[in-house]
Amino acid sequence: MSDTPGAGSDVDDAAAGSGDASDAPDVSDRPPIEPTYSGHDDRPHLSQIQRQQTPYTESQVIMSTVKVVAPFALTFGLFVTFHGADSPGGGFQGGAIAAAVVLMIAFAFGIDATREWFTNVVVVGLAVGGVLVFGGIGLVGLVDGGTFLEYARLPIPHPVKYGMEGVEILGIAPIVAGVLVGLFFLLAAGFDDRDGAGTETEIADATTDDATTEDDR
Amino acid sequence: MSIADLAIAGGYTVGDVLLVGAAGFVVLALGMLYRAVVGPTMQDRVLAVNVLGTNTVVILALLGAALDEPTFLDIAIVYALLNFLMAIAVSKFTVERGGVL
Amino acid sequence: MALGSLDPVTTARVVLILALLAGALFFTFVSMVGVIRLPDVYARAHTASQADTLGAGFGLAAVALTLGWQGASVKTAILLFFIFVTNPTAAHAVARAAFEDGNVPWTEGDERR
Amino acid sequence: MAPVANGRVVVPIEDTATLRATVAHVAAAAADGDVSAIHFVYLASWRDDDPRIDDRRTTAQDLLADAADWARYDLEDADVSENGIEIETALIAEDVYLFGPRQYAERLHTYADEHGIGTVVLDPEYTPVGNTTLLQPMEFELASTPLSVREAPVDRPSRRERLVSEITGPRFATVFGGSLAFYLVLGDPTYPFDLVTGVATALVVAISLSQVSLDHDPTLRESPLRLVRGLIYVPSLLLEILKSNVVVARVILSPSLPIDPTMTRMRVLVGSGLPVTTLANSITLTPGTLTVRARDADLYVHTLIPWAREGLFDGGLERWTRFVFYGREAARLPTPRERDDCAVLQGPDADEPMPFAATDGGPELDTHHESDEDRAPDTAAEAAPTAPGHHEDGDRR
Repeated sequence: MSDTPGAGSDVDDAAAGSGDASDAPDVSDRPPIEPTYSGHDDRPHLSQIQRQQTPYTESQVIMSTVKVVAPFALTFGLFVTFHGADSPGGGFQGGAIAAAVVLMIAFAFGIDATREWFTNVVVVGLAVGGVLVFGGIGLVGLVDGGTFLEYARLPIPHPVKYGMEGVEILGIAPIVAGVLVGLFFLLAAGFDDRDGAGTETEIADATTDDATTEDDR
Repeated sequence: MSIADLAIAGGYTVGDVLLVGAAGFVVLALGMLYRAVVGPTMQDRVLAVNVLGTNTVVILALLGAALDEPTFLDIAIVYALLNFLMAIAVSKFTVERGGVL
Repeated sequence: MALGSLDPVTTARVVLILALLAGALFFTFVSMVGVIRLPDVYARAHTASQADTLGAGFGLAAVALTLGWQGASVKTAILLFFIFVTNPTAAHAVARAAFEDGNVPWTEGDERR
Repeated sequence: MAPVANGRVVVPIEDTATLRATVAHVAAAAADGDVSAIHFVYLASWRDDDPRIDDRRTTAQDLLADAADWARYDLEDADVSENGIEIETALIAEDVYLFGPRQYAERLHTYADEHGIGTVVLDPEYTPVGNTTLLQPMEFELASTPLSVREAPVDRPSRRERLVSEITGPRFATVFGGSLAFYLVLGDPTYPFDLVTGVATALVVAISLSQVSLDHDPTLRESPLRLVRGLIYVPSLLLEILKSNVVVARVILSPSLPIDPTMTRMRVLVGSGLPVTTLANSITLTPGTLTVRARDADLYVHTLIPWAREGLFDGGLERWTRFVFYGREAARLPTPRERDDCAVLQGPDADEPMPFAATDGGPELDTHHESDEDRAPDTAAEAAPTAPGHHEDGDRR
């Protein structure tokens, strides 16, 4: 959900705490702070204010674990991408693992923070770039008088091996990663058929458009 | 010769023993499936499926060692990654039914 | 070729593999019994995060010992590390979700099972 | 900038790309006569009894001095006599570990009260402890204080520049090195193809994740030490796990199932982020105890049997965690029981009530979702005026 208040915070906190102000006893178990006034008696101190509601905040434990795991998982995803020939793997699988890393970060940090980090430009760029590379490599053979994706006509040493690797690594993997993340963002944006909900769904709409563009291709 | 092909008793190899161990894990997984089906809460099911996933990882690793297929371990790593992803994703989804994604 | 005719190092290795496998099966069995028997999701999460992690640890150690000193056993070690890092976090995530759902932990004398 | 309430502002600062522009903005407001006092504060994310934090303290004080100097320059450039405008700096919150937005907001508010300040000006890039997700919840928490909050209308650098500014130096090198090492462990270090693709992979990983994965710049002295102490910790943790697993296995397999599950609370003395995660996961891995929640410095731990509860309150794991992250001299501390930092939350000898935040209709789970739906519109209405820029997470299904 793009309209989560405080989605993605530092600390595991009162999550179900969207209780009414009248029954918000969770205020009392906060660590007390010593009120030190210097002539501001007209203003209540923070500790005396009944909190209206508490935003859902992410679990610090999950966030830190994901922080540790994510680089290794992404490295593994790229390893799988690069080693399609001699082990189970390849562009599709590697791209899916890389996308899973983004999803993991999204679940740990909240969707808003993830979107700020992994912007729509990157999502679309991955998918479009992958398609362009795929098409480009494929068209070389066609231009040279052969058939589409005829690796043997590529002007590089070991054209069949490196041509196929290039399509796998630079073509299929980014397409899969980009489309998976785009679809996830699209699902996370949800659907809102209420009237006048536009302000809340601006980000959601923006991504919906982007993701739709990808899907149309 | 890998140690998995080593005969230890009655013509059975270490690999055979590992296969039997993997079968044992499958039987135990069936027991856990009970909790995944019965619940009663969503979290119970997530937990049971998470335990099942860990079991699956071990089964994959045992099969990889017994059948001398080291590539099974790559699959096991991916499975472990997805298992973790599943647990945090579904458990978060159960809070306010995905309203806090 | 019987076990007794092998060199002592290999014998010790085979015995260790069998012991680790037995330990893995035992702790996974404990985990299964716990998941079925214990009264509520918090108590079940204990066995899920602990007995099962230890069972998986033993199982993967047996696999690493079987594979010996090669690239694949490095992957087993990575898998082992990964499971030891992520399993408690997954159990925490599930328990936290239950807590946020307002699920009160079962205590002694509580009828709800 | 809109005129501030009483012309006295507090600016929490941190080393960001937009700090200079934020200072310039505040100084310009001061030159216009809208602001009469500027207080730059640095909220310490460490505790002053951690060993070897002198470097970080010095860095913070240098940054504070820089900010004050910048403000003075800007005032001089604007030909305003600085005498009329009070510029102060302070390094605060060294006596506690700050865990989250609420504690940051509380500390800021306490400081503001002490100095008669009514307005907070936030640097839009302000992300204390390097956490990318803290600013919005912090604005939310501040909105519930009487302080008025302004975000400096600073032109943010474009996304690309921000990334580059954040991933320079040690963090990049650490993630790059770690990723490359992991890749070569997976592959074959003697195979040229693996070396080339490994470097490419490490570049991708470092560019995309170095600012996600690391909160602080690793230092050459402290980080390897932590790694070594962590390696010392692992075998002892494994032994502990094995020992208590046997105890718990006996309990689970015994026909009478002699369990006594209880929720407990323990206030821990470790820093936020990785230290508290290490501790929470160690507690969870040790059979009989399960971390249900890490809320600020409080860990809510579910214990299965009294034996495990006693072990928890003896604080062995907390000591180990302090040893790993802060060194041997920091490990010596009283047990949670001696500090009176633990409580039992259930059962006949409960010390405190359960901290269920949602107490609507008591702890009946099954009604929870319905009550959520009922409540959502009200809270949305309440939230709107107090939390600008934030929306209720009401059900949208």
